Amino acid sequence: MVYEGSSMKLITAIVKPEQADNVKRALSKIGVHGLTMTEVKGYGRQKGHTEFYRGSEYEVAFLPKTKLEVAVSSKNFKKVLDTIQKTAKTGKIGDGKIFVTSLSAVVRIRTGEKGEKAI
Amino acid sequence: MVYEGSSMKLITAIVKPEQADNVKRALSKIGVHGLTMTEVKGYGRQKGHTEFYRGSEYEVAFLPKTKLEVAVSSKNFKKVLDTIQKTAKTGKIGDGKIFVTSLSAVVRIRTGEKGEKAI
Amino acid sequence: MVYEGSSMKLITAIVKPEQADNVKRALSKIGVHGLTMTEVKGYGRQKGHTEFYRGSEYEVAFLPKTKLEVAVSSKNFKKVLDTIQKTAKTGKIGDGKIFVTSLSAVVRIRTGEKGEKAI
Amino acid sequence: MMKLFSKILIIGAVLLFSTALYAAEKKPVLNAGDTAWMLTSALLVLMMSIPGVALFYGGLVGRKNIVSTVTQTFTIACIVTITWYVLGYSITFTEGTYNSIVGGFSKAFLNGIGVAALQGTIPETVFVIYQLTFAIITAALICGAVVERINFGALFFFIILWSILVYAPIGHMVWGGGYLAEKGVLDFAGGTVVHINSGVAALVAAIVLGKRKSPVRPNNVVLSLIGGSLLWVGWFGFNAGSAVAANGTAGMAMLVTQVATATAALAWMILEWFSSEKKPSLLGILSGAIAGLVAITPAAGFVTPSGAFFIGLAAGIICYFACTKIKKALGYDDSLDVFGIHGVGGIVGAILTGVFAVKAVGGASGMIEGNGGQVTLQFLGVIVTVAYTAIMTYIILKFVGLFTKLRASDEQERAGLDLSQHGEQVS
Amino acid sequence: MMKLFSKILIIGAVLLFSTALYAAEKKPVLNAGDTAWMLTSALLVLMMSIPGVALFYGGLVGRKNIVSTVTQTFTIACIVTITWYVLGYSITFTEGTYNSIVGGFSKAFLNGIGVAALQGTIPETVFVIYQLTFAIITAALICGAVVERINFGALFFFIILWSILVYAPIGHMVWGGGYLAEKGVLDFAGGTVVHINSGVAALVAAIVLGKRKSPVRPNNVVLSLIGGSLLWVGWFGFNAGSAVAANGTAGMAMLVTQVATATAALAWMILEWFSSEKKPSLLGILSGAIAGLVAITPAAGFVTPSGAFFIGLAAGIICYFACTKIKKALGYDDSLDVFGIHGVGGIVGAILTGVFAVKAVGGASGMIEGNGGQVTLQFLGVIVTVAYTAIMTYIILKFVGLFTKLRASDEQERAGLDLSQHGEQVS
Amino acid sequence: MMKLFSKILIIGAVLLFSTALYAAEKKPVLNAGDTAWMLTSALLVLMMSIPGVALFYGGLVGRKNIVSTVTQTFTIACIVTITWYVLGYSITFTEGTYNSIVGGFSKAFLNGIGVAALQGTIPETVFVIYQLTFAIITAALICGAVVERINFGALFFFIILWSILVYAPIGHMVWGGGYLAEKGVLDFAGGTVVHINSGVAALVAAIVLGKRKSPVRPNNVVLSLIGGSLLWVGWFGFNAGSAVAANGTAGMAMLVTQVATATAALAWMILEWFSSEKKPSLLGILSGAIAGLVAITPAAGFVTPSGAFFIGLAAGIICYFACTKIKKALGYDDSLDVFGIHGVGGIVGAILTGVFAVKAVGGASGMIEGNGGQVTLQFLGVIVTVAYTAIMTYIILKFVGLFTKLRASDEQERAGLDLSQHGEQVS
Ligand SMILES: Nc1ncnc2c1ncn2[C@@H]1O[C@H](COP(=O)(O)OP(=O)(O)O)[C@@H](O)[C@H]1O
Ligand SMILES: Nc1ncnc2c1ncn2[C@@H]1O[C@H](COP(=O)(O)OP(=O)(O)O)[C@@H](O)[C@H]1O
Ligand SMILES: Nc1ncnc2c1ncn2[C@@H]1O[C@H](COP(=O)(O)OP(=O)(O)O)[C@@H](O)[C@H]1O
Repeated sequence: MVYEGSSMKLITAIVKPEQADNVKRALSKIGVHGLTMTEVKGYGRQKGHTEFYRGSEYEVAFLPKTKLEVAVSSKNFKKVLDTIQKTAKTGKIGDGKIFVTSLSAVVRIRTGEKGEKAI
Repeated sequence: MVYEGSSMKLITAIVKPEQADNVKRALSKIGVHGLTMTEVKGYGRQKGHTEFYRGSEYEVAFLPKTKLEVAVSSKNFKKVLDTIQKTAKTGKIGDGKIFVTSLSAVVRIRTGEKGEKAI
Repeated sequence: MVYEGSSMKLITAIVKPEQADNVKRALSKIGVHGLTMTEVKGYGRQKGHTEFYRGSEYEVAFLPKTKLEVAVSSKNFKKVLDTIQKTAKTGKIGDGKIFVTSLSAVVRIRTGEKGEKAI
Repeated sequence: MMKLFSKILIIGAVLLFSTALYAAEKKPVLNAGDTAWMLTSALLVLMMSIPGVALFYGGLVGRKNIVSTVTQTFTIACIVTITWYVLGYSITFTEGTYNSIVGGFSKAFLNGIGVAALQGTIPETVFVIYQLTFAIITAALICGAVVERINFGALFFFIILWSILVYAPIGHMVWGGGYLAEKGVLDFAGGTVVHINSGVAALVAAIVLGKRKSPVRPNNVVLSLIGGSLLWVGWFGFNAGSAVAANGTAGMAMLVTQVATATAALAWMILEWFSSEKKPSLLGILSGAIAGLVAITPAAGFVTPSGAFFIGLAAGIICYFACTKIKKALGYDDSLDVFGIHGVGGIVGAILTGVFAVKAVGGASGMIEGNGGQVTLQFLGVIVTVAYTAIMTYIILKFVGLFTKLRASDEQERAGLDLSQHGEQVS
Repeated sequence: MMKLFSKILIIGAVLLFSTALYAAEKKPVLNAGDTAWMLTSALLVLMMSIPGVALFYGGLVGRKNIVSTVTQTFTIACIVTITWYVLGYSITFTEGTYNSIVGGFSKAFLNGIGVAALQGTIPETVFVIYQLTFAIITAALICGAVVERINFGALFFFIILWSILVYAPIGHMVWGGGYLAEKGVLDFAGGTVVHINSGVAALVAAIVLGKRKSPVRPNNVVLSLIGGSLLWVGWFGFNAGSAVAANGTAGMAMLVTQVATATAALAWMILEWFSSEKKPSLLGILSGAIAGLVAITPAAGFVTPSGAFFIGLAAGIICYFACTKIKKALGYDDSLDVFGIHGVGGIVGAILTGVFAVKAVGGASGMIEGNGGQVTLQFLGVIVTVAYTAIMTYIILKFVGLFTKLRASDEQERAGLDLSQHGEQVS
Repeated sequence: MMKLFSKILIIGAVLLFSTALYAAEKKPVLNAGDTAWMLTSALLVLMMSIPGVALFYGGLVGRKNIVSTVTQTFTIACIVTITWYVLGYSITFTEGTYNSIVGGFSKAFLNGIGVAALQGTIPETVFVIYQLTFAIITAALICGAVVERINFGALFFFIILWSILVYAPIGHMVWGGGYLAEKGVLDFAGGTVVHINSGVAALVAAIVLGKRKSPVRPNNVVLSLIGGSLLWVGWFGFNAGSAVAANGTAGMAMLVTQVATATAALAWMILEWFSSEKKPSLLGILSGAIAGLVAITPAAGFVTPSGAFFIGLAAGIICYFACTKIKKALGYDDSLDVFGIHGVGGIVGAILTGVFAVKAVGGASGMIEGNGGQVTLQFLGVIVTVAYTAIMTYIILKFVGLFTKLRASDEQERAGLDLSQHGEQVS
């Protein structure tokens, strides 16, 4: 595969929904112009809560979180990672995680461009 | 990148929605304390169905599935993988898949901790 | 890990929602029988829009997109990638991206099969 | 003298008394009970449109077109109110130069309708608004055929013209003393004026506009359940209200409405159950209910509960096939089956009114009482309405098309009319 | 002669006049005001079922069972209309051979009910449909106990039989001149016939069908808010309509309904607030409101606003504990608490009617006016209803179970009844 | 003798007869038609609050605050029922020591209101509940200004006090024989008492509580469409019901309400269409409709349809600018524009009532009939209400703030009030 050895990264951040806008704005500022967002539910040290409906308990273990995915070139990687970490942080439990995986290829669908150009 | 060579894994399991709770409980028991869940739709050997509205057919190819994502350290990897496979299984078609990718980095947003400590 | 060195890939495509069916049909034709779909929101060169409610502006930066995930064996990889790129393309801005990551393992939950057999 | 005087006095008193009684019978006097019922009926029929029709339709479109669909209904309620105030009431319910087709201008702007003016035993003001609510729902029903693709601006102008050039004349012909009224066509509560009228206009509009790019399944049949239920409940104002009094006729109209509706609803659901779909669906039973409501509308004041049973049965079965089989065969895209339910159901009801009318109920005999001629008359009513509406609707659409695009652009249709035409969306 | 004549004439005139007055008092004459109110009441009670109960229940089930739940209610409205038309009205409201339990067949198919037939001061047709709406809601309420698992086909047949074999006899016993009517049991608007009846049938059905596999929390309490609000609003047709006239009794019934409902609602919410849950919830205040509406139902024409306050208070508190504590202890899965609210609330209301009845309001005295015997009578009413309903419901369920499975298959239950039984889903 | 006797007899008979007639005119007698309409009107106005206002507001907040918003409305309906029963009705509608401001305690706990008590031609019980529904909606409207941040406990106590200390006095001043009634201020259906009152209270509350942290766009304007439609439909009970009879005044009130509402709705929508937003929106036309309903409220019994047209036009335009431009300029966070629509619309309506009142309609002349003084009087009504409400609302809020926090904590606001205050959420 021609794309092997790429050093592009996919940064996946699970953040608090109320912080997502904040992160997005900060990323825009440092020149990140692409972002994909998914509503997810998370479970971690921050525990869920219990809802009562007519006295019946329903445990809600999972809390709403927002998953942000950003593909970055190796050169931007560090900056983006730090920006996300800083702007997503509230200091309270449940702030979330960032996962990084290596991308072996990226394609821009519209143009068919590949690799870093496509990000 | 300092994180290169990490052997942390991201386990992504697509399971039946009704099995998700089961998996979650089992993972809790073996000490996995973080999990991210997404509602997805899947298509596989298990085919969808057709809905009729006033005689018009609408093919619904995709069925509701739940995607579970768990970041694990190399030492827990095998145990977690097996637990998910066992507890998600109903033996019927449509049970889903588990995909594993390598994580080149993990960050805990709240503390900035990195690597296995952050999981 | 026994699965190391696998050359299976996970193709993640962010496409326009109205193109998703198209892509799915094309993939079916070339023999891809598994697919996972997620509703996501995206932000890129294609900017969002502004909604007005009683004169108050609400910026909607993120547009609905569909994320398609397909695990493929190395032998199918190129064909699948090209099919997605071609069938998702409208030529207009906002067509989306394709990200490729390496899979270090795949498991079929129902049978416990592993590796390429499991895809 | 005294004797004579006393005699005269007595006779005078008695005369006075009986004259008073007589007068009470002849000169229209306001009846508070009738008025109470008609005030209620008016608001019920408005409720049938907003939120009734709005939700019934809103639940059946795709997710990107819910706002647009309900906005259409709501806007139509406003537009038709204004056209009715300006012109509609007058040309429907006064006498005109061409009286067999349309009334005159003497009550334009509701001119001269005082607080004390009566129509029968109720204030004329109440009659004005009661009739207005019929004009609204008729126009609102049409949208079902063109949702998800009509250009809102075009709809806006179309409705202004249609409510004046189509609704008012048909209303005048049937209820305002025009051609069909004179002929003796029976239409108790608006089978012709409301349902055949809107159904045919819808069919024409669907054909003129063309098909939707990519129809999707209903976004939320529970919204349609709310709408459908409010339609049923409100329809009592429609049918029982058409007695324009709180009396035995109103009661019977209500009862037969209930029987026909339930029968048609179950008929549709059971057909589905035994069809290839094999499942009794919510949309099925709702559709059947509406078909029953439509079909009993012209008959409501003329038939017995058992007559209603058969009308409901026929409506359920015929409309089921019209929507699921015939439409498919013909291939037009009447998105929400306005023609299949209101058009076809209205025609079934109009004809069967001529069959099942019973003298003891509404003063008119149908075929089952030996008066076969009534059926012919009913056919006449259907044909005149279909012809007039089809032609005029076509002309109006073409006319509006001269000034603005009838359809949303492909881009807008793909994005959904909610965002592209109204800048709003349901999250 | 002349004098005599004049005298006779005078006396004649006066007699004639007073005879006319007298006749007006004795021979039933249609009253348009009463009729207007009863037409309205009938549609209000229908609205309580569709969309009222449908939405109230629909909001409380899981997301995979919303369509199924509302479809059940809507279908029941149709089925019961037909059974009422065919047989129900006749065996409830005519005299029969076994009159203490059930009426006769003379009005089957609503035979012989003409436009002019009266029931009191309103057309009999209006009475027929008003009573029908009670039969509908009673049957519809039962579903709440068996949602998310009952097989739709089984429900279909169960309701046909139940509406004839249980509802009609109980209705006849209480309102149709049967056993309980004769004994002097007070039930103004249907505490016994509607609420205890449906509550007990629900409990039996819940036990016979067994528990749901995996109950989930309510999908959308806002739907329940719509349903609950329409129940409250419609209940004025239920309670004030039970005066079968637009008079002081109707007014008082409406007022006490409002007071009892608000009191029960707040009582439930405040109990929650101070309980371990520590939060006043929407479902809590809605549940309390329904409990209050239920409990005031039998009492509505008999008590003062302050009596209503205490009845509401008792209902709020007792039903709260019935639903949150006792049910848990007993372990049956009455999914939406039909027994805990309608059964228990109905019993509370029936007994307290015997306590708080005030002669000046409804002509009957309760314990607070020294007539302790009324409480005993009320107990009798409760016991007869509970016994008859429980036994017959059990038998009917077992009988239906001979022909079709009562429960959906495990597979269907897991997939949700929306898709598996109706082929529809809310996206 | 005989002659004399016969003469006396005759005269006696005639006298008796005419006395009877006279008595019928003078001594209040229950009219079933009026009662039917007022029973209906009462439930319509309740429906305006639950589910009307609840849904209208519920659709406009963010997704995390829907449950909380509708719970507020529903709870207020319960609270105000109790305060009305205990005290409110009495101090609004009886005579008191300080009668120009507030009534007395003689009917506390609805004491002494029997089944036979009349108010005009309807039972007093019906009058009590009809008026209660006005007290409910006034309080419910206020919430729109403080949703998404008010502490539920604080709201609870605020409403108890406000309904007694603000609503009742204003009601007494305008309708209960107090200061403004004496002066001759015209307010047919509650423009002052309901709309200016709630609008001003809302503005004060919005300012005292401060802005929301992060307003989001409406979660579901289709919910608002349901609410808005039910408001429109129910408003006929509000306006036509304010005739307290089913007569010509009621009919005219209904008709002018319809015309004004449609006009205001279209005015707002068209302004939007030609504004920078360039799109006619659902929320726009709904907002215009409410503005029209509000503005016609005080005028409903006094103006002609054409007067209504102009009032609607003015309301649509002025409220549009109040909500979209002026509010932005002033910078307070009246979240759902209670002041911009009810406050401003109420003032527009109050003043224009003084302009467009026509003697032939409601017995009072406005400026267009040369009675400019009426406008001054209307201003007086506005000023007194604004001043009294603003000051008292402020004091009550500060007082409640002594015992409990007025605002939810930041944490709760961020999490959404649904979960944090009620422990429920819409999935
Ligand atoms: N091991 C993991 N795998 C996948 N997702 C995780 C994992 N750990 C945490 N998460 C996600 O991160 C979110 C926040 O984690 P949590 O432990 O509550 O907070 P914190 O990181 O502040 O200690 C969780 O809700 C979950 O979505
Ligand atoms: N190649 C694939 N890529 C991505 N997702 C897949 C793939 N194959 C299967 N899936 C996911 O797994 C789910 C179950 O797969 P399916 O083939 O129906 O069942 P089974 O694994 O039991 O044969 C699918 O609905 C889909 O979400
Ligand atoms: N760097 C990126 N990381 C993650 N997702 C991206 C990235 N760039 C684009 N996307 C996704 O692709 C979608 C389309 O991208 P956009 O730049 O608007 O179109 P185009 O690729 O046609 O220029 C975005 O809405 C977003 O979901």
